[in-house]
Amino acid sequence: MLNLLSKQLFLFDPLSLFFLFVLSIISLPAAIYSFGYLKGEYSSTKTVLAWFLLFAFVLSMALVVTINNILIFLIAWEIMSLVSYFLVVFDTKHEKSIQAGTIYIVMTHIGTAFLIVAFMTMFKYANSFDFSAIKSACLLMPAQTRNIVFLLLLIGFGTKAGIVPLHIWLPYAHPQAPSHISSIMSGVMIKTAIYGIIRFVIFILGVNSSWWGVLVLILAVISCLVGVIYALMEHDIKRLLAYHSVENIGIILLGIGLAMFFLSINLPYLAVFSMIAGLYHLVNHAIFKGLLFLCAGSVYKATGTRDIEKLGGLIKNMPQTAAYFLVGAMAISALPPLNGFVSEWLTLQAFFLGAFNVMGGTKLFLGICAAMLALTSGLAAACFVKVFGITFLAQPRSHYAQNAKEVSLSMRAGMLFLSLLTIIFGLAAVIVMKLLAKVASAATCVDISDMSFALNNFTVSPQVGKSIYLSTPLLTFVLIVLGVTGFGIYRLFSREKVKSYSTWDCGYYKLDSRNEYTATAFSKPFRIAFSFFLLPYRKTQKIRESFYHIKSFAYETYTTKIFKKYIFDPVLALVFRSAKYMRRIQPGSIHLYLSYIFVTVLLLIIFMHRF
Amino acid sequence: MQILFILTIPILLSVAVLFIKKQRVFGIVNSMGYLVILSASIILLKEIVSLRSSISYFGFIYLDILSAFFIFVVSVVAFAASLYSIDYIRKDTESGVISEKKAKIYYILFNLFCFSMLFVPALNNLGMLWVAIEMTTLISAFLVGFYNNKESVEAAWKYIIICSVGIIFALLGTILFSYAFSLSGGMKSLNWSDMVASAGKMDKNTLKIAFIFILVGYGTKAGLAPMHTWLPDAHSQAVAPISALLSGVLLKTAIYAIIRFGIITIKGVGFQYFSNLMILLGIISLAISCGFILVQKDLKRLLAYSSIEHVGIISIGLGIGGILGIGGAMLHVFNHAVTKSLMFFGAGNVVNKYRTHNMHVMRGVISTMPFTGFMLLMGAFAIAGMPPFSIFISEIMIICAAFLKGYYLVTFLLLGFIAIIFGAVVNHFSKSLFGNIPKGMAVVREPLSGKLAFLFLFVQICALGLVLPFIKKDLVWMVQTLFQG
Amino acid sequence: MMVIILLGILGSTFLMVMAKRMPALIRSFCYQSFFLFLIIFITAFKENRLDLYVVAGLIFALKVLVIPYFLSSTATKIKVSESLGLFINSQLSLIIALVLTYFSWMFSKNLGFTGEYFSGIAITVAFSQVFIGAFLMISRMKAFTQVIGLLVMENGIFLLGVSIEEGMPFFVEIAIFFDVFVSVIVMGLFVYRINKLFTHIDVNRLSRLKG
Amino acid sequence: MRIFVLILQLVLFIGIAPFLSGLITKIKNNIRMRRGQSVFQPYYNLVKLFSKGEVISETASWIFKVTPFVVISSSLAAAILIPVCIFSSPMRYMGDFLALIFIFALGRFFLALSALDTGSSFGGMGSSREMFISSLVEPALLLVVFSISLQFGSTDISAFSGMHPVTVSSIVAALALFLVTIAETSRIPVDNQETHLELTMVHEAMVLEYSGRSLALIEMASYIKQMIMFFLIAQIIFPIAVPCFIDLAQMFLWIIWYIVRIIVIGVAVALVEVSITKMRLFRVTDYLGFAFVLGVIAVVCAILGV
Repeated sequence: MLNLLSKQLFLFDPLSLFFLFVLSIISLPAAIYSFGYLKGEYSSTKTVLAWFLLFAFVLSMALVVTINNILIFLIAWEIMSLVSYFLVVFDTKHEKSIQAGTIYIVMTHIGTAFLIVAFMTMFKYANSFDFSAIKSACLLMPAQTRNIVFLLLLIGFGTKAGIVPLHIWLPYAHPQAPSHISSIMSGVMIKTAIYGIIRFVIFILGVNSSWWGVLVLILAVISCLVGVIYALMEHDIKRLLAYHSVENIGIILLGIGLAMFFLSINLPYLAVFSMIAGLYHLVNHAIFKGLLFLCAGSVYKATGTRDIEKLGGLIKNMPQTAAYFLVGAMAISALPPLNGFVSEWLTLQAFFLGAFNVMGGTKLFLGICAAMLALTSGLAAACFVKVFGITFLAQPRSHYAQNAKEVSLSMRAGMLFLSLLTIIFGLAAVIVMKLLAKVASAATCVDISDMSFALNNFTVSPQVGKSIYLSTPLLTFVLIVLGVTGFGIYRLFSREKVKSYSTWDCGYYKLDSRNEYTATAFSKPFRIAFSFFLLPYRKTQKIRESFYHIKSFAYETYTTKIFKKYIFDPVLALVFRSAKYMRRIQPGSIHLYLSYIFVTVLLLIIFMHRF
Repeated sequence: MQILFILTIPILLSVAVLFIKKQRVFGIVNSMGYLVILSASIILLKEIVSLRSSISYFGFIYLDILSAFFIFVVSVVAFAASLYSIDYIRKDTESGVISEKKAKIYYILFNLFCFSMLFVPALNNLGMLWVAIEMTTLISAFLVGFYNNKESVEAAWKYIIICSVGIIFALLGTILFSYAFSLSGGMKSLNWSDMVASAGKMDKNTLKIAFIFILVGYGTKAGLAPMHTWLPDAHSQAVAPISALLSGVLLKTAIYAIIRFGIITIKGVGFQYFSNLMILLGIISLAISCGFILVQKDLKRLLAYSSIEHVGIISIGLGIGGILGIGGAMLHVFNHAVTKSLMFFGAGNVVNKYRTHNMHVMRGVISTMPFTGFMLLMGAFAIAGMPPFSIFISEIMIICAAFLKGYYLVTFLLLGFIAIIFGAVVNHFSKSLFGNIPKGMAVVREPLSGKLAFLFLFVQICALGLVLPFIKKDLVWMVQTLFQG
Repeated sequence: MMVIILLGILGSTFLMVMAKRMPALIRSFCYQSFFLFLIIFITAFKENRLDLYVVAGLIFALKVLVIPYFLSSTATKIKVSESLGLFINSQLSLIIALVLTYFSWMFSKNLGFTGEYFSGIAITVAFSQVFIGAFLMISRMKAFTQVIGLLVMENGIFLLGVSIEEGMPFFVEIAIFFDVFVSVIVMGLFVYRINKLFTHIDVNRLSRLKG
Repeated sequence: MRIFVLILQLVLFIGIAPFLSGLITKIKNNIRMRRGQSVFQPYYNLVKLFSKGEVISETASWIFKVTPFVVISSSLAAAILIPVCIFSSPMRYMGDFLALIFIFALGRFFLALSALDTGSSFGGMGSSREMFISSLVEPALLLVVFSISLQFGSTDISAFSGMHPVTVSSIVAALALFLVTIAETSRIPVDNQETHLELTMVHEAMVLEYSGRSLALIEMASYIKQMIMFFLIAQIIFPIAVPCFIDLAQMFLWIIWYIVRIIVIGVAVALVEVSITKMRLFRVTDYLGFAFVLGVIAVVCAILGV
């Protein structure tokens, strides 16, 4: 325990370097962005504080992914949580921020408690804090213990990652932080938990039972669906994005879980491939979610509200932000040829390839998982149609949106950088995959020298001999050529002028923003289709001028957060109720207090021989 | 020789109060005195560590590493409290809460209180140890009831009665120990050093019973549940610097006594007995404090219950044993003393500013008093066991010890309770530290000496986590010399 | 002879349990302290030890004379009603006291004091005093009873100290005496303050601080 | 040469797709005892639309203007991807069957956005419903792909080159795909192309604001998409091998066969359309749930090897 300083304190293997890379590409634009974002938002001391916390945050995450010692890992992990807590409560004036921060730090601390137990078990066998020592010691661990350690690690890291049902902190905490921090939190911080799972479960502990992978897959599927369904119901733009983080963590874990599954049934090639898919989605999610949070921050900065029901028409006032948001939205909806498409395709492909190589019912399981992933991406697309359409298109729905102005240069620069990355990571899929293959082989300890995932520099080919290909550059080329051809034909026939006129109003003469479709209305079909899970309810209120004339009509709809209502709230209530009962033992009577002492003495003496 | 400085300076200071007229001057002189004591105690600690043996004067004063360590802890907190007192008391006199004369009485009592606490670890004679601990109770009772209002007098009464009853059981235990000792060797002595030497020959049954009385007796003073009931009352009503002393070190002197007797018991009866009792009481303390912290509204009571929690952790650490367990407990003694003092100072400032103990009314502390607010925020995380602060290190040592020794249930309970308490503490403090400032609150500048006290403690909170590798060897040695053989 | 004195101590303790009013309680305490003094005095006489004589003298001076006087004078000064305020009525209290005595007898047997006949009884009486003192503190409402209960417990411990190992080292004994004395004074002061602030000394009603 | 074949493929799609739509309308009308419009009516419509002027809403942004090109390009890209005229087209490097699904999603995404762009509530309604239906379609469609690729051992698009035997699994899969196709091509019972009643519109509501050439492009895109879907069903249930080499006679024969088969599918669709009524929107979940179950059965059959 006391041998704190091992010889090698830091670890720079491909896995760590990969996460450092992800960290740097997200925090750089976020930092640039924050120049503009912080200006005018906070007092000068707070701005300095924000910078300091940003650096501390980035530094702590860098520590987490490079440290080679579980005790210091734990400390760095907690410092990361602490710093991010301060960032969540940065807007100290809001009661909401404080509550969000508390939920966040408490959840993550409970997660850490599980990690502590897992690490102690590892330490017990290894008698060292060093990763390599623990790795070799884990081979000697009995199967039962390994299972327990795995579960502990899964809960511990799962809390940070936001796996359902441990995700409840995420939609509270992420939106409350300043936007550039939200982007780092969602882009990188929750990924450190994925790092933890890869590092500790796959790399150090070693996967030896197939149910580990299956469990992770099931949790991942649930996370995907729950995340995206809640996101559909959400109209706070940042919280919506936070729910999408839950979803995307699920997709990442699909890749990771598959890798675990394949490792345990000894299919190393597929394990590496699935790991690549997972890691690819990880970096992609970091990029596009970072981008989307920055855009959401710009919208907030320009309009002062995060409620998309009050926005609209921003594409005219903030064309650049809108364009960046569109890129991000397309990427997260897995539309070709952007990066989200590539990684989701790879993940699906991992399922398919896996299904070709396993027997019996497992095929069906993998197929259904893949189908759920497809459902998720369909719902995500619907959700982003909603967000983009309601926020940026049509007419402004309130004065917030009417007076919006394009944000400052540094903010745009940050968003531009990430948008370019989104496109690059889509087009340069092969190069990225080749690099990721090294990372994946380091993480899974599988030799990849005789494997190849790419045909040449433009086409991805998951498995030789299956003739499955994907070439995003070619796809882009074809799409552009065909689109331009379409445009050419369009121009060719342009004899008549294009007229601009108001939207068709069915003869109603006052068509304005109040007639627009709202986000609530947009998501209504989903609310009804998933009502068994969302348990929606509504409140209506008629404000009457007289009996015959209703002046206005208020309609609010809510969904029940079942994990919060049926799992966390009862547990909390139980804890508080028992604490309240406990208070009764101290009613202020000195006689009672004295009798406690007396009774303690008597009891201890009577049961003396038991001790 | 350092011990002479350590013990005479408080007495001299308490006499000097009568001669120095200006309160402010005396405050500064006072803290200079405690600075001397602090340096003397550091020198003493270093000397004993480097000598690797104990020092004894006339068989009356016996200083081994344990005593030196506790003297060090006491002097650290006492120095901080003396620094903090300067402005705290001045503010109280200026606002007319207490008179000039009462301020003098405060300083006299303060010095006597510190003297008695510094005296406790230096004593070899277990009877005198008892007397010294009872003295601490009697002196601090006045400091608890210092403001002389209904709450504080009630608290003082409960404090004095419950602690006296407890301590009488301790006296009973002491007599039984000496009886066991006299049976074994025929020598008539109450000296700890003599007793330890022939602990193996003592009657096991008598030792067992005696230790129960000691545990309940000094446990009352240490705040182990279910004998803790005086503690939240006294701590919440005492003058803020005294709350810090009470929570930071008074409890620790009682723990010191338990350790002294515990060593004899371990050598006579075996470790298992000691261990079971300590773990049992520790877990009960944790459980009870956990419940009370969750639903607490009063800031200072919250901190008091947190002290009970930490005493519970220390007790568990001692009970688990081994270098990790006991070493962790020792570190925890220091860490908790420092951190909790910081918290009580902060609470004192906040209570002075908001004129209430109710946390539901305090809002936006970090905006009204940025420095105190910041310190409280850090302190709250430190006290809840968040790295990089030092309490995390000692807690993790104790948890690790429990786990490695195979006390899985204890580990589970420890982790669970600590996590719940963490949640509760963060919840309470984040609500009152952040948020909107109540109407009519102005931003204030905090006085320098108060800030110095905070910084002095804060540096130690942060630093100890890093120093650990360097003191590791000494810590191991300390535990080995105390508990082996 | 010694046994009779011991029984006297026990008897006076029972009297305290049954007492309903303040003067009766203080008087019984006087008797008890006096019997204690006798025991120590006789032991000193038997063994011819100077320090025990001094201890005996101190007991007589403090516990038989000064403390009871101090308590009763404070009681009359603050003019509160003389009743003790029983949680448990005197008959039931007596039964509990008997049970506690029996318990301490079992306990002393268990402790292995099989040696002398005298010390066996002495230890029983000592423990029963400790327990009954604690019981008094728990079951009586007034602040004074708590002080007296504490003193009873202390007496028990003295008896124990004397009977099992012929007293503690001299200076320790003196220090303990001093301590006891100071604590009684301090408690008296607080009783005075309580009376002034609350206009009663019914400690059961001191329950502003809870939870 | 291969480029020529690709262009041929595109021309084939562009040329035949409107006819298919017209044919279905004609059959429907005939079954309903009406004479109905000409089979070539869609061509007339397209020509007319191309020659007409265009009105764009004042509130619309560039999204609205760019959407027709994105939609047509995604449909054509899909058309170019699948092997119709020749087995190993150079475009197979572009992607596989899974990519096809995503390419369709691209067009749909923009169409839904453009519907919201004008600020009319019809557009929003259509957009919302379209995304709702299409997202529920995805899992069923994926299972179809899954069951077929399980038989073929690859998700390569050449699974649809018609070189594998018809099994129980592929019949069930084709059935599921048929249900999906009905939903995707906005036909009864999921949607109704013929109505302009606000409450029932889905696809039509989305394109309500389009006029002139833009509308023509969008209509064309949806014809092509429909034909691709029909082709896929045809290749699953009546597999006939795609020519491996460029041989004009063989290709001609194959194209004849191709047209015959998709007409058969078209007739089936028309029969379904006239024989049942449109469902309420929220019953669509049940409908697509049934498609999903069929997909699962197809996968199970594929696993069992039947």
